[in-house]
Amino acid sequence: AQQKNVTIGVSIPAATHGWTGGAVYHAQETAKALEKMHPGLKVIVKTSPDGASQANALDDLTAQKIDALVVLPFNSDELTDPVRQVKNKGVLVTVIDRGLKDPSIQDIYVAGDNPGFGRIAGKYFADTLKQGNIVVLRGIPTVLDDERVTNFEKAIQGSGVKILDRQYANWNRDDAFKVMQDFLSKHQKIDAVWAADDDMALGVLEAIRQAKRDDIKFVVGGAGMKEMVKRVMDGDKMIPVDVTYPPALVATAMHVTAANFYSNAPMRGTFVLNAQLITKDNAKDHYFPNSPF
Amino acid sequence: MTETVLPTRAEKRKFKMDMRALSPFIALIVLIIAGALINPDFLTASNLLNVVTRSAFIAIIAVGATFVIASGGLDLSVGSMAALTAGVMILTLNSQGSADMGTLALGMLAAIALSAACGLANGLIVTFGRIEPFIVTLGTMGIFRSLVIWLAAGGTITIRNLELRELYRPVYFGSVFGIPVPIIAFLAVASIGALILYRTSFGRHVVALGSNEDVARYSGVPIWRVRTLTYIIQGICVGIAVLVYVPRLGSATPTTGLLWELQAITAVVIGGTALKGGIGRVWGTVVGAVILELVANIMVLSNFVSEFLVGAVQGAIIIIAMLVQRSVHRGR
Amino acid sequence: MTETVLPTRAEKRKFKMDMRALSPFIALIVLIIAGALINPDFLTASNLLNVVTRSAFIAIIAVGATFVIASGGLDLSVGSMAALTAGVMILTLNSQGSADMGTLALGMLAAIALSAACGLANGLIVTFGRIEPFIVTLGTMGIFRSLVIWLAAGGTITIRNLELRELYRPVYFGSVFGIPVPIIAFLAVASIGALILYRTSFGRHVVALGSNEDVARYSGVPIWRVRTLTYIIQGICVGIAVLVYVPRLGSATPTTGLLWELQAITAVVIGGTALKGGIGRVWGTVVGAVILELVANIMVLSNFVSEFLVGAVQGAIIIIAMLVQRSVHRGR
Amino acid sequence: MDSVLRAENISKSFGPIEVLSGISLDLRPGEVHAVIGENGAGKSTLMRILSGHLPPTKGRLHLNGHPITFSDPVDAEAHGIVLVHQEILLAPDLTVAQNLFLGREIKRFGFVDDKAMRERAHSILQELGTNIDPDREVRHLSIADRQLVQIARALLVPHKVVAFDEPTAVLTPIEAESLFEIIRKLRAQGVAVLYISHRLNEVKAVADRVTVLRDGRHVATRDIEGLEPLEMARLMVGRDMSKLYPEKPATASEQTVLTVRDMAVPGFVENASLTLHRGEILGFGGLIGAGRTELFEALVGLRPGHGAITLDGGQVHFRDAREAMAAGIVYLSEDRKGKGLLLQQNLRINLSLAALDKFTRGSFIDIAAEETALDGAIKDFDIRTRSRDLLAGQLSGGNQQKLLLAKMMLLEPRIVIIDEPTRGVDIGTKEQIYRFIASLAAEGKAVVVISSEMQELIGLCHRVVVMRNGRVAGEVAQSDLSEDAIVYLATGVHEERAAEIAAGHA
Ligand SMILES: Nc1ncnc2c1ncn2[C@@H]1O[C@H](COP(=O)(O)OP(=O)(O)OP(=O)(O)O)[C@@H](O)[C@H]1O
Ligand SMILES: Nc1ncnc2c1ncn2[C@@H]1O[C@H](COP(=O)(O)OP(=O)(O)OP(=O)(O)O)[C@@H](O)[C@H]1O
Ligand SMILES: [Mg+2]
Ligand SMILES: [Mg+2]
Repeated sequence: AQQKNVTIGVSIPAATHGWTGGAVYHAQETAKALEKMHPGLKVIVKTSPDGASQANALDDLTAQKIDALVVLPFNSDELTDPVRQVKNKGVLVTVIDRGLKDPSIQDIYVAGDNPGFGRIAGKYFADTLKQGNIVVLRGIPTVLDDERVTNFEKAIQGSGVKILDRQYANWNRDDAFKVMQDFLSKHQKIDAVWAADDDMALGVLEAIRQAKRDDIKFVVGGAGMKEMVKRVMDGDKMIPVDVTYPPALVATAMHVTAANFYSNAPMRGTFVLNAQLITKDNAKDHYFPNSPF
Repeated sequence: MTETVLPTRAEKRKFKMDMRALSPFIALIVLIIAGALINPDFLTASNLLNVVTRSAFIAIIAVGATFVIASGGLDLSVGSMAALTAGVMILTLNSQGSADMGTLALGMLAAIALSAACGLANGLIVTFGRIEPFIVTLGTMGIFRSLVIWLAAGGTITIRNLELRELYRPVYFGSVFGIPVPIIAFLAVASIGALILYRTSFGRHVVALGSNEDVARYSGVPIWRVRTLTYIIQGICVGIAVLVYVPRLGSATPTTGLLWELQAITAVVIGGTALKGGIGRVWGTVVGAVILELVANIMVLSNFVSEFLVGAVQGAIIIIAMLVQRSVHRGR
Repeated sequence: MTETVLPTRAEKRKFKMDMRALSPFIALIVLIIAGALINPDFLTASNLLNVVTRSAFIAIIAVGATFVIASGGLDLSVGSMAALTAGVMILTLNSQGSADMGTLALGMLAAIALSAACGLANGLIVTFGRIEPFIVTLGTMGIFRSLVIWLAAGGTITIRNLELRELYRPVYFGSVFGIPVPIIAFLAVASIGALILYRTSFGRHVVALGSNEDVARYSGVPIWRVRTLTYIIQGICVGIAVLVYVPRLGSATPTTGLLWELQAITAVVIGGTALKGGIGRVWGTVVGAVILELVANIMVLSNFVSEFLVGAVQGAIIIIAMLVQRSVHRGR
Repeated sequence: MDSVLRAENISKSFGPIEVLSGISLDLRPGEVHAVIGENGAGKSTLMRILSGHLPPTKGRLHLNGHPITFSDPVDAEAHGIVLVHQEILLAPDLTVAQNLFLGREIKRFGFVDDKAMRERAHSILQELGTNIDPDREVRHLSIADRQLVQIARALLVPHKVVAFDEPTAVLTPIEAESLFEIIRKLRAQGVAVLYISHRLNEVKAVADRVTVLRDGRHVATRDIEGLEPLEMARLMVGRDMSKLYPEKPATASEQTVLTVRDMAVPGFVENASLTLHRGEILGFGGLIGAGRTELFEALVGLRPGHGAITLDGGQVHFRDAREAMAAGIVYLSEDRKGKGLLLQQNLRINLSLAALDKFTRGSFIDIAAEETALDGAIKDFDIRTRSRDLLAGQLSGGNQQKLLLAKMMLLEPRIVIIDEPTRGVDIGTKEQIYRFIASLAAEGKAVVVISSEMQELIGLCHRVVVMRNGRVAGEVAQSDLSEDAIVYLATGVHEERAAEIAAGHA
């Protein structure tokens, strides 16, 4: 290939949670691979711990004269303007997962599917459980958590599935463990648990195991952590299914962005990676033993 | 040599004092040189302006924290207070239909009034409840944070009227004579803060209270009023910071302002104010806030630190910067 | 002869002192009554055991924090230190193939050694660099946290050998004579901590140092050694907490131990230790840790607080609990 | 006789300021060597050098004839030299027994043996003639008791040289007498005692030799034989000091400015009443712990108390010192380090703190005016400071007292309550303070002097109210003023009788 000097800036949340850790991993692997593939390409990956710092990081990336930006925004509302600033400098913008308030900013949009994530899980509860009481462990109060939970609630509407209780457990195993312990003390009979995240599901499972309760039929997490996918694959009764939300989203976005410069056709438009239900049958397609997540 | 109870040598001390006040500036210069060596883009006007501009929120909040800490108190609730204030301000803006200056002024007023009230609450509980400020403000931190989450119903509070947003934008993005508005705001806050702390009897009282509460009481310092006022000043500073913050991202989320309290306190301490009270250095605080933001900026501009280790390097730099400061005023 | 004191005064004072030490217990009882009223399930043995067991990590860490704070220091790095220690411990376990007691002992040894070393690092920088402990431990907090993230490559570090996990599980989930192991561990740590703080000359020196450093120095207290040792003790406590923590979920993540420092400090302050040093109350600290966990438990068990407002109610309860304490020992 | 500790040409400078120059002193075993001099003469500094707290700038020390340098006070103590500080150096959060044994705890099986320490503490305090509870936290002790604890700490282990820096400034005569007993015992054991005091009678009574310092220079070293207090004062001050007390101003009128009825301070004072007239100096006597401090602190709103206070015919109640100040009443605390001055701030900030309103122009403090006021205060109150930029804590003890006086006088009060006005003040300054108090009265102000020095009350006051055990025991009118009258009211027994009781003949 011809030598062409391109700099791509990648801005993603810091690895403060399994999923974002996975995203960082994929971003780094992809950066290495792309740089090898295209001599002259420089990929700068920057992580930020919160929305305001991400806005700062965007400023700082722009100061390094990037040609394209791949951004996984913390929060669509907050980062719309900062990304617009970058765009105004003539930079190609690829947005991942959380769409911006003003879609005209993004040249490329690689969408994760938060509403779908909640909906698919909800549908599974409605279809499988049909009748019963469940508890819900939410993540950190954010828009994406809200989208997931609202769509989950919508999906179980009309079925016999009833939410007994819900609490924030911050996408954290320890918090999920505690909240679940307390749910178990509080509710004599729980039929199933939606933990909204695999990390939290692991905490929930430990709490159930400790309480030696057998009323809980299953726990559904989400995001496709490798341990959980493995359990689905192995036919664990407690973990019958999982819902995908692959951190590899980032890799896709980076590949598409690089292709804009190194292939003949300019890339534009929206790429959606739908949330999928992982079952015993398709689990092996979602199992990546080498990923940290 | 054993240091006596009292610092020795008058002249030396005077010089030392100056060195002490100067040392944050020296750490700043060292950092700037380091930054320039690491990445030539670092020294561009636009980069430096960016950095100073975004240090504005923390700097403004930290000016308030200087008062609280100099008087021997502590406020952990500032981050949550900022989030709550931002949320309520945006809701106020949204509740008005129109996109004019009046609406904006009303929103701003609401923000300042609310944050001052939050500060007042902290102050009253600390003074009249006689509870450690650490606990009080940890409690109100939870309360304020929860209230935002509740107001936002777990989601985001955003300025809905786009015209209004455009009208408001210049407060963060605009500049006067080439100086970004936030920088002007923070210089103004710091100047007023310095004036109050160094040149008014209230400021004297703050320092006296932090030095020795008994002496202050026996000297007729109205302890309760002074203490409560420091928290109100902290609240007002938070309000001002919010005024500058909101136009930047146009929204408030349940995670807005997370850990700002830690950053503000760090800025204050880097600036040379003692955590146990009795000394307050407004300009040092401001430099401290800029240092914090600079370190983060250098991290992003340098390309040889793995993402995972950014935090480690950042932590190390802060410790080293303090060591530099110390060795400067010990060496003399 | 000089009559100094009115005869009744000494008696009265003694009683007052006891009230001060007792007051965290009173807050505890008030909370338990409140909990029982809110939900009858609250008073079940299993629920209470759960809560106390869960408070074990924070309680153990907070016992260490009692030493650091009583000596006038502060350690913000404990949460990150716990995460790093847990990570390294699991990596050590994973590096050994077998699932036997030897492996486990090796992992435990590694954990304690590492956390003690981390504490030593904090202590040395604070004492020899003469930097405010707030800044030092904020820096090391960033460093330790980054190191875990780096070790985990942003993901999770998990005990791979399932047999080993099963072997280790009882350390959290097991019980001896019906008392869960973590509770035994935390009682043991608290007892030893109390013994050291109240009954050894080192403990005396810790309090003297926090009370007045000059006096301690003139009295021949080896200041540097004592100060460094408090941080090492804090480190060892973190190590012990990790030993109990790891078998619970069998993994360490980048968010392990987040904000534990705040909880530990809160427990210490609720327990009656003054943040400025000079007073240390080990048993109060332990009660403080239980109170924190109880408040969270009551929140989940109660039905009338929306999930959005949990934090607000929690914050309010902590403030009220402190007000109860205060009014108790002011009323006498 | 060979000296134990010998100082040779010691000089000490703080920066460019030399506070000691070329002092030589030799100390023999079994002697009590007094060091006297005006406030700021450098006595405490010399003691600190001898006991390893400060290194000398020039000159050297010899211990038993061998040159020696002390790395720190702990090192000096290991060589048998200990200093009882003028400032109280105790950890306020520890108990008396814990403080006494700090750094040298008695241990049993590796643990501290609190019982043994308590017993030893009790016995040594008993020896000092006090009943302080060894389990009491030091923060709750009065300054006098703290001083006793500090002395006890120094006496706990055997030493070759014990230096006392104004140990009796805060003690009652009875406690002081027990201390002298102990000093004599030490002398008999061959210990060398260094003794600093502004009470020249004491020096006469206890010392064998006297060294006089003035402005950091050695003036004279004399045997006590034939050296009378008057001569000591002359050597110190450089002029004749025949008349310590001024004429009592004849301004005491019948016009009542302040009356207090049935004042009670829970735990300290009951049923205290007093009347204060315009232009009078009212003394308040009693033993330490009688509750005088508490009574007046409650009066000006510094601690909770209740009673009927009438000022200029109107009923008043002060909730804090600020209100009292606004009404023209100021109270000067006996605890100048803990409650009087901000030791870590400079003189200017300390001076203006209580009267900041007077220095405020518009909304801002006029720093130039503050500087002028500081100049005035240094001149009027003769504050001996060689640099204006010192921190208050760096002033010598007596000069801190003067600064406190200056600070409160800036408020231009009508009623001045001074608690222990001349504690740690040299005789020349004492005279100045007395004259100052008399001039206040002459201006028609009312002054309350709380003092444990009976001579002072007799020489200065128009009337003396005496308190005992939290109650007003009685009043001595000007014509009846005598030590015996005051002691009788303070203790309930006559002086000779008290002496008998003390001697065990009762
Ligand atoms: N750390 C210091 N820095 C500067 N000057 C000091 C310091 N310590 C003492 N001085 C000065 O040294 C001089 C001597 O002080 P010193 O305390 O020795 O006096 P003193 O004779 O003990 O007086 P007093 O009788 O009032 O206690 C004073 O002028 C004092 O201000
Ligand atoms: N906080 C306290 N709690 C309990 N007792 C106290 C406290 N403070 C002081 N005391 C005791 O109260 C008594 C009275 O105090 P103080 O010595 O100040 O009285 P005083 O009459 O003003 O004496 P003087 O003025 O001669 O020093 C003392 O025995 C002291 O030990
Ligand atoms: Mg002196
Ligand atoms: Mg008194």
